[in-house]
Amino acid sequence: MGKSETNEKLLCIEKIYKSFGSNLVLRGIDLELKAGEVLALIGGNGAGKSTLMKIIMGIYQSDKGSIYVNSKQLHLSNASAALAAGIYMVPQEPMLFPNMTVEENITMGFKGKQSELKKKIVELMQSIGWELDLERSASSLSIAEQTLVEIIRGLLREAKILILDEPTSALTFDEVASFFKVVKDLKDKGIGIIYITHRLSEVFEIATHVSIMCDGIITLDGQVEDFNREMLIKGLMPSNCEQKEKAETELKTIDYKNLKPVFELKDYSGYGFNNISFGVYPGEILGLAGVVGAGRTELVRTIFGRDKTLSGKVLLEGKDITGLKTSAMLKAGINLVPEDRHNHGLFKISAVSENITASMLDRKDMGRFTLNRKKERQLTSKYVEDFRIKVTDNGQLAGSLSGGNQQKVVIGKSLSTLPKLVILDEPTRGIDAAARMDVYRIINELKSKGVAVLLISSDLEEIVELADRSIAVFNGRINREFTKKEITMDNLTAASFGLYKDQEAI
Amino acid sequence: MKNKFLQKTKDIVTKWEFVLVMIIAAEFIIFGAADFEKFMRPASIFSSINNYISICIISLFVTFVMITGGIDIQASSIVGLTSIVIGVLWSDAGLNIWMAVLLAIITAGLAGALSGFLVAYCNVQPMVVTLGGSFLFSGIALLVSGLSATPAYQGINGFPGKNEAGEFIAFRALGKYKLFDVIPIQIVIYVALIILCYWLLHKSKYGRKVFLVGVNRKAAEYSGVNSRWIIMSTYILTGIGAAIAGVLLTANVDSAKYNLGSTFTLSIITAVVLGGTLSTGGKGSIIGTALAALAIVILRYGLPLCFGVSTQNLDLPIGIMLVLVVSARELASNPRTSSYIRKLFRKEHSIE
Amino acid sequence: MNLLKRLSRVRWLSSLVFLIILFTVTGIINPTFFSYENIISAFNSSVVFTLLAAGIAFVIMTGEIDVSIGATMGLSAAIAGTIAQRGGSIAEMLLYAAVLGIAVGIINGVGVAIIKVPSLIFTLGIMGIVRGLVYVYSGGRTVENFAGDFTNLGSKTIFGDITIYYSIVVVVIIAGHLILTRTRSGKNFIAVGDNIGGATLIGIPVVWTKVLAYILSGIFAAVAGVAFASKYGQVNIVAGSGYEMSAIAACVLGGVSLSGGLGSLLGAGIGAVIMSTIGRLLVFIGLSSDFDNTIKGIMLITIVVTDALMHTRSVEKARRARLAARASSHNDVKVDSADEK
Amino acid sequence: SKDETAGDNTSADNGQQVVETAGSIEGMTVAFIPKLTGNSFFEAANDGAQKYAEQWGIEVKYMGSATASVTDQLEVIQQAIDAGVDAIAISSVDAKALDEKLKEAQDMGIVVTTWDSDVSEDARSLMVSQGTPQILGEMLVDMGADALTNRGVDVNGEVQYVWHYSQAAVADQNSWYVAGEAYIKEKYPNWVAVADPFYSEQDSQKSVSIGESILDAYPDIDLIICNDSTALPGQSQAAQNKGLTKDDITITGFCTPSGMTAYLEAGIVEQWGLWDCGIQGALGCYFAAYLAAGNEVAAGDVIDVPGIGECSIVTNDELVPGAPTAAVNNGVVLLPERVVFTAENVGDYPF
Ligand SMILES: Nc1ncnc2c1ncn2[C@@H]1O[C@H](COP(=O)(O)OP(=O)(O)OP(=O)(O)O)[C@@H](O)[C@H]1O
Ligand SMILES: Nc1ncnc2c1ncn2[C@@H]1O[C@H](COP(=O)(O)OP(=O)(O)OP(=O)(O)O)[C@@H](O)[C@H]1O
Ligand SMILES: [Mg+2]
Ligand SMILES: [Mg+2]
Repeated sequence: MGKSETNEKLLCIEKIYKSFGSNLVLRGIDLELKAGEVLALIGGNGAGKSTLMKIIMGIYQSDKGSIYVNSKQLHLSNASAALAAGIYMVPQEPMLFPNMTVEENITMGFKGKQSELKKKIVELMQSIGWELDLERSASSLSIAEQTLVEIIRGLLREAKILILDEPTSALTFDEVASFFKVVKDLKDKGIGIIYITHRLSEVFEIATHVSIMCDGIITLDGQVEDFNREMLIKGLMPSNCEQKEKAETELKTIDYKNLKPVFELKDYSGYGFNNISFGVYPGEILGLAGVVGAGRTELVRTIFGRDKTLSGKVLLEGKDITGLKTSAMLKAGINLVPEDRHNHGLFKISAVSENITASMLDRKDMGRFTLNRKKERQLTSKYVEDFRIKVTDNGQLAGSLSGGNQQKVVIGKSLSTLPKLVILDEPTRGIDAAARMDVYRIINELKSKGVAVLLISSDLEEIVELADRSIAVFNGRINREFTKKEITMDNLTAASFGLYKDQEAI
Repeated sequence: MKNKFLQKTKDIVTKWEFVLVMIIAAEFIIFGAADFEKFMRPASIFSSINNYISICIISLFVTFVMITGGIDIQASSIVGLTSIVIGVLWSDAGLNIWMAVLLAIITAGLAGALSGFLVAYCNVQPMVVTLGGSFLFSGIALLVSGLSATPAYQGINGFPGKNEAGEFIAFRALGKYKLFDVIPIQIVIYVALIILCYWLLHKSKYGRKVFLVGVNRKAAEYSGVNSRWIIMSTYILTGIGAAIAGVLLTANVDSAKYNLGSTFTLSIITAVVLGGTLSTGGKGSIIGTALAALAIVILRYGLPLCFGVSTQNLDLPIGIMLVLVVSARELASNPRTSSYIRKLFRKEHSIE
Repeated sequence: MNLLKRLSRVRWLSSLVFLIILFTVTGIINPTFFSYENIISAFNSSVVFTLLAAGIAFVIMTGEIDVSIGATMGLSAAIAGTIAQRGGSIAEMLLYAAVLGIAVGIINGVGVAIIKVPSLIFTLGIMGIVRGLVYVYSGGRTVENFAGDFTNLGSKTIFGDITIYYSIVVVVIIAGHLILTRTRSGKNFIAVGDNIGGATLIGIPVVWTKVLAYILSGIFAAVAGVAFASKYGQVNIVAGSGYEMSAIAACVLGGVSLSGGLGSLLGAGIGAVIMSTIGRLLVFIGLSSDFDNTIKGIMLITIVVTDALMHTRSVEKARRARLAARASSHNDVKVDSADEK
Repeated sequence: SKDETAGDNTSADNGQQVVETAGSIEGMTVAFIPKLTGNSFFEAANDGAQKYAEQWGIEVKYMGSATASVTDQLEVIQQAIDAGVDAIAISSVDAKALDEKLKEAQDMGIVVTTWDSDVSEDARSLMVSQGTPQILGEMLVDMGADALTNRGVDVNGEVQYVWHYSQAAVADQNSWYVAGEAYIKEKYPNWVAVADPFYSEQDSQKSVSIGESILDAYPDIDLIICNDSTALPGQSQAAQNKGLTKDDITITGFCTPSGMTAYLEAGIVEQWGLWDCGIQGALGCYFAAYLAAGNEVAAGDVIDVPGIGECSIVTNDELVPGAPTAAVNNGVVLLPERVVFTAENVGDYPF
């Protein structure tokens, strides 16, 4: 469909099949990419997008099907063949060399002179407007910074076909904006780009074409002009999805007068944040807005006993719990869904059930010494059902689930301790619309049960949608508090960037 | 119902423990066919297991360490340390033998605790810490033996535990008593330890924590598991396991010697990895280790007996077994080869 | 400042400093040690370890391990020994060593990189096999009584008092070091160990790099075997057993990280000198050799623990400094004072 | 023991059969167990044992582990028992730790003799000894003194020396050291030991590196006595690596001729000694088979060993003062002679 452009196909994929064991992930994928096109590839978690891209890169091998670049069939057995054919992929999870510097990371695998490369990198960064110390070791980079490095690496490659697998999921607004400029530049230069994302607004902003992938097949594709937002959402939604839930919970407003906060921070300081004070009330969702790097993760990590408190107090139901160990925090009634699912949240080669009960092993009802398996089974079934976690059975390894389902397992693990305060750090990062709806539903259920929720999100829409009250964090300190009424995208954005102008602002 | 049964059988057959059982069965068949009468003497089999009991016992505990992602190559030097500490405390300090045993076990536990502490709390590579530990503890054992009034070359012996009738009681019974006059006490103790370790690793909350720490240490910490303590405790356990082996060995040979067990290290590691424990942590089983140790013991017992292979040449067949078995396992679990194999089968079917 | 920062990142420098401290302490206790000959001979006598450590360093950098090197060295030494018995030339021995090293290396490489058996297990098995071959090859007997001046070669020196062996080793190490740090394919070893997924993604031939690492490790071990035979004058059937552990320790002492992706050949070489010197130093210090293992153990542990603590601390400090800087970019100095507490 | 009914027709070890086979040792199977295999001393002993075994019509099974360790020897003894041998002739790595296992073997009717290195007197029948500690300790010192004199050092003046052997825990070597030290005190009071003995644990690599360190740390040393067949070649190799010869330093000790000829030819050593370990091994096997065949011996007996000659059995206290001797089948056989090897005679000893 659509008017075909004059230039020839850069990339043509025909009937790609791929299965992992008995799990059929790709079921006959056809895809075309021409020069100067930006093809947005969207689809639910586990639809197989990343898998398809890895096949194009030669990291995985397809079971069946063929790939043509410039009408020449490619036999991709490893990445170097793909690279030689002018394909480059910025992966979904940054894959840097932690022990190398930023510069080494970018130049690794390049031919040509080091000094010239360095000049190019500096120029490129200047033109985009990103700042990164080239001498820093990659292990000290935050996820956002790692993504930047990955993108710079991809741009420097001057590939003819550039694959971007959720590149913006960890970036700030500024960074995203400048990044889009670069993408447009590349498009104008005639480079073909495959762009994977879960953010539909991005699709309309930069894509020329869009393909929707569902359960390993392309269900819908065409030029962006032919679609609108609702059509895409409809295309993405599994048939049995309810979107109404939100409406009813939204109406409940909290009467703060009769409430005492369950959880309070008083002049709390630690590494990366300073003099933070706020309270969270039972049944309230407190949104912690801010840009990546604002120090929110450090704040909650420190509360949770993963880092040293420098000064201030943490109170739970009036009791001073400052500086307790993580296990004591759990016991006291606080739990955290960490931001970094893979490194801090999930036990990949353990069963789903083992994941779910991991936080509550110290509790008596899991047995004194011997583990209470029956209880474990019950709990697992409960959370698998409640959260609609897609598993073959409760013994399935957590690492073999798709991203969204992994996140649900991690949330389940945190809720299993029945905490009084749940801290959710970027709970929906990199998960698809359907899974996101499920997570929202879970959060709202918690709220209705009277649990206090501290929600950290860099996706401000999310805070607007969920939070009863919001606090914006900028450079490690509280910038502004907003009541439910005041929570708007504009306010939050301004406060997150430290720009909120108001007599109350610091 | 039937499907469930099939699934269960399939689960069992694809389990690594099953493969190990098959290997042991194959060994019995081959050796039995070669020289049935010699091979099948229970007394001989038992006493050969008895010879390797230290390796069998220690490997059970090293399994814990390896599941947390560590490795322990110092356990074998702790065997000697235990032995000499018992000897010196008993013969020179004049302690009651059981007191000496208790103190020796505590010493071994402390030795494990030291290495465990360095691994868990100082983030030092376990292989290097325990390599250092193997030097250190064998060195200390030698120094302790120097403390004794008995010259090193004489060796401390004559431990108590033989009554007038010449029967072994008390301490010596640990090395010599035979259940029903055939089954050496060491084997009984070993079986008890297997059960204990099985419960500890696979059934207890502690064991679950060991696994979680091995799978993802950071995530375990976020889940409130005190990963440092868990890691350290596995080294303490191994120290105690080595001490048990040391006690049994000392009671068996009736001699306290500072370098008993010094040659065990590689056999221990071999047993654990052959048992299916992942050297990167997070996976492993007590039954697997026990079966693997048994497979090795029977190989070491049968080859010299039935095929006249000399002891010094035993490394070769054990190496071959390890390489073949583990390569086969890896190949079979590799999706590419397994789908290839499936294709082969399918072809055969279609020809039919 | 920048230079200092850069230097602090060069991990082998701290190993060198430690070596110097070690020498100084020994020299203070026993001034005899402070002679030119003794210092030189500390280096000269580390030839075998240096080769082994340098070889295994390649493998360790890629994030794997090779415990078969001791056995490979033993077999190569036995072969070199039988060649020496009939008066064969060094060239012949090196040829056999190269063939053996490559063969073992390829087998290890295939097992680990292609069949994907965990390297500790696979090389453990290969170690058993190769060790078995030593017994078979030598008929269970010590290979000794070498003809000609083969055993004398160890004492031949050039460049002042540096033995030919050690000078060759130094050249090889420096060359290897430069290749590893300066060339593209050299950097691949580190890259593969650092992040194998990332390496795959940017087209580094991961499998080949690992196989190559094993081949190099095999060759280095086999060549060490020739040096071994010449230096020790006899090759018993357990020659080299346990050397793999010492070589690994040497690497770690030299700043090669066992989790891969970090380290240098120079470091491995320095670590090897430390490892093989400890025993010597004790003789100079005059402690009974009963203390050998104890002190070796204490030293090894002290070194690695110090290094690990320093490393963790510097990483942590850098992280905290970064976070504090971010939080205090608001012209507030409170964080700094809190930091100092 | 309950195993005699297991249908093992190669063994002839139970009471009733003893009478029938008494006297003739033909057809006996002896497990010949060294401390460790591969070492030239033990290989030479095995060669000797095998040679005579053929002559006597007995089967000698050489069984051993490549490392000298108690647990390995225990394993080997068990293998011997399982294999159904009639007798065991062993050189023990430990003075006491094998006792229990060997007694177990004895209980099963297997005769145990020791050679080279002994166990407790009640854990074996006979011990074929290379000599008393006095004889061997003095021999070591005498060889050193002789070689020193030959290179022009005044043995009555101050001579710096040190011992280098395998391990204090090795009973025989240690006893020679003790006896040798006593002898030096008495005969050469001016000699100075520069350090306690150095141990290289029967590890040939370690013996070289320790050897080199000794030479570096004590550059003025005159004499190194290596009463261990691994330490001696190792120390000699160390001297060679350092470019030293017999004119710079005197190295002597015990080793087989074959292990040392290279260093003799290279001019590193002048003389060293040993006993005929081939004969020793053979005698160990002979007496093992002899007793297994039902013969009885007692201290004071003189046995004529075919092909070797007359050997007298003496009491255990000849070796270890105060050690008791059982009435029958217990005692020590002392090897009649020990040899000092030099360039002149070494060709006569092909082992
Ligand atoms: N290496 C692997 N082994 C087994 N299964 C895998 C592997 N990689 C992916 N899968 C499975 O393949 C399916 C598709 O995964 P893929 O990563 O391609 O999804 P995706 O569309 O990129 O999802 P997301 O939006 O969450 O990134 C999932 O069910 C996943 O569990
Ligand atoms: N030493 C560390 N150990 C574990 N995780 C760390 C460490 N240092 C940083 N992190 C994690 O890296 C991630 C990114 O941190 P970054 O500094 O970019 O953002 P942040 O301070 O969490 O900002 P925000 O959460 O407000 O967006 C966080 O999850 C943080 O917890
Ligand atoms: Mg994906
Ligand atoms: Mg964050």
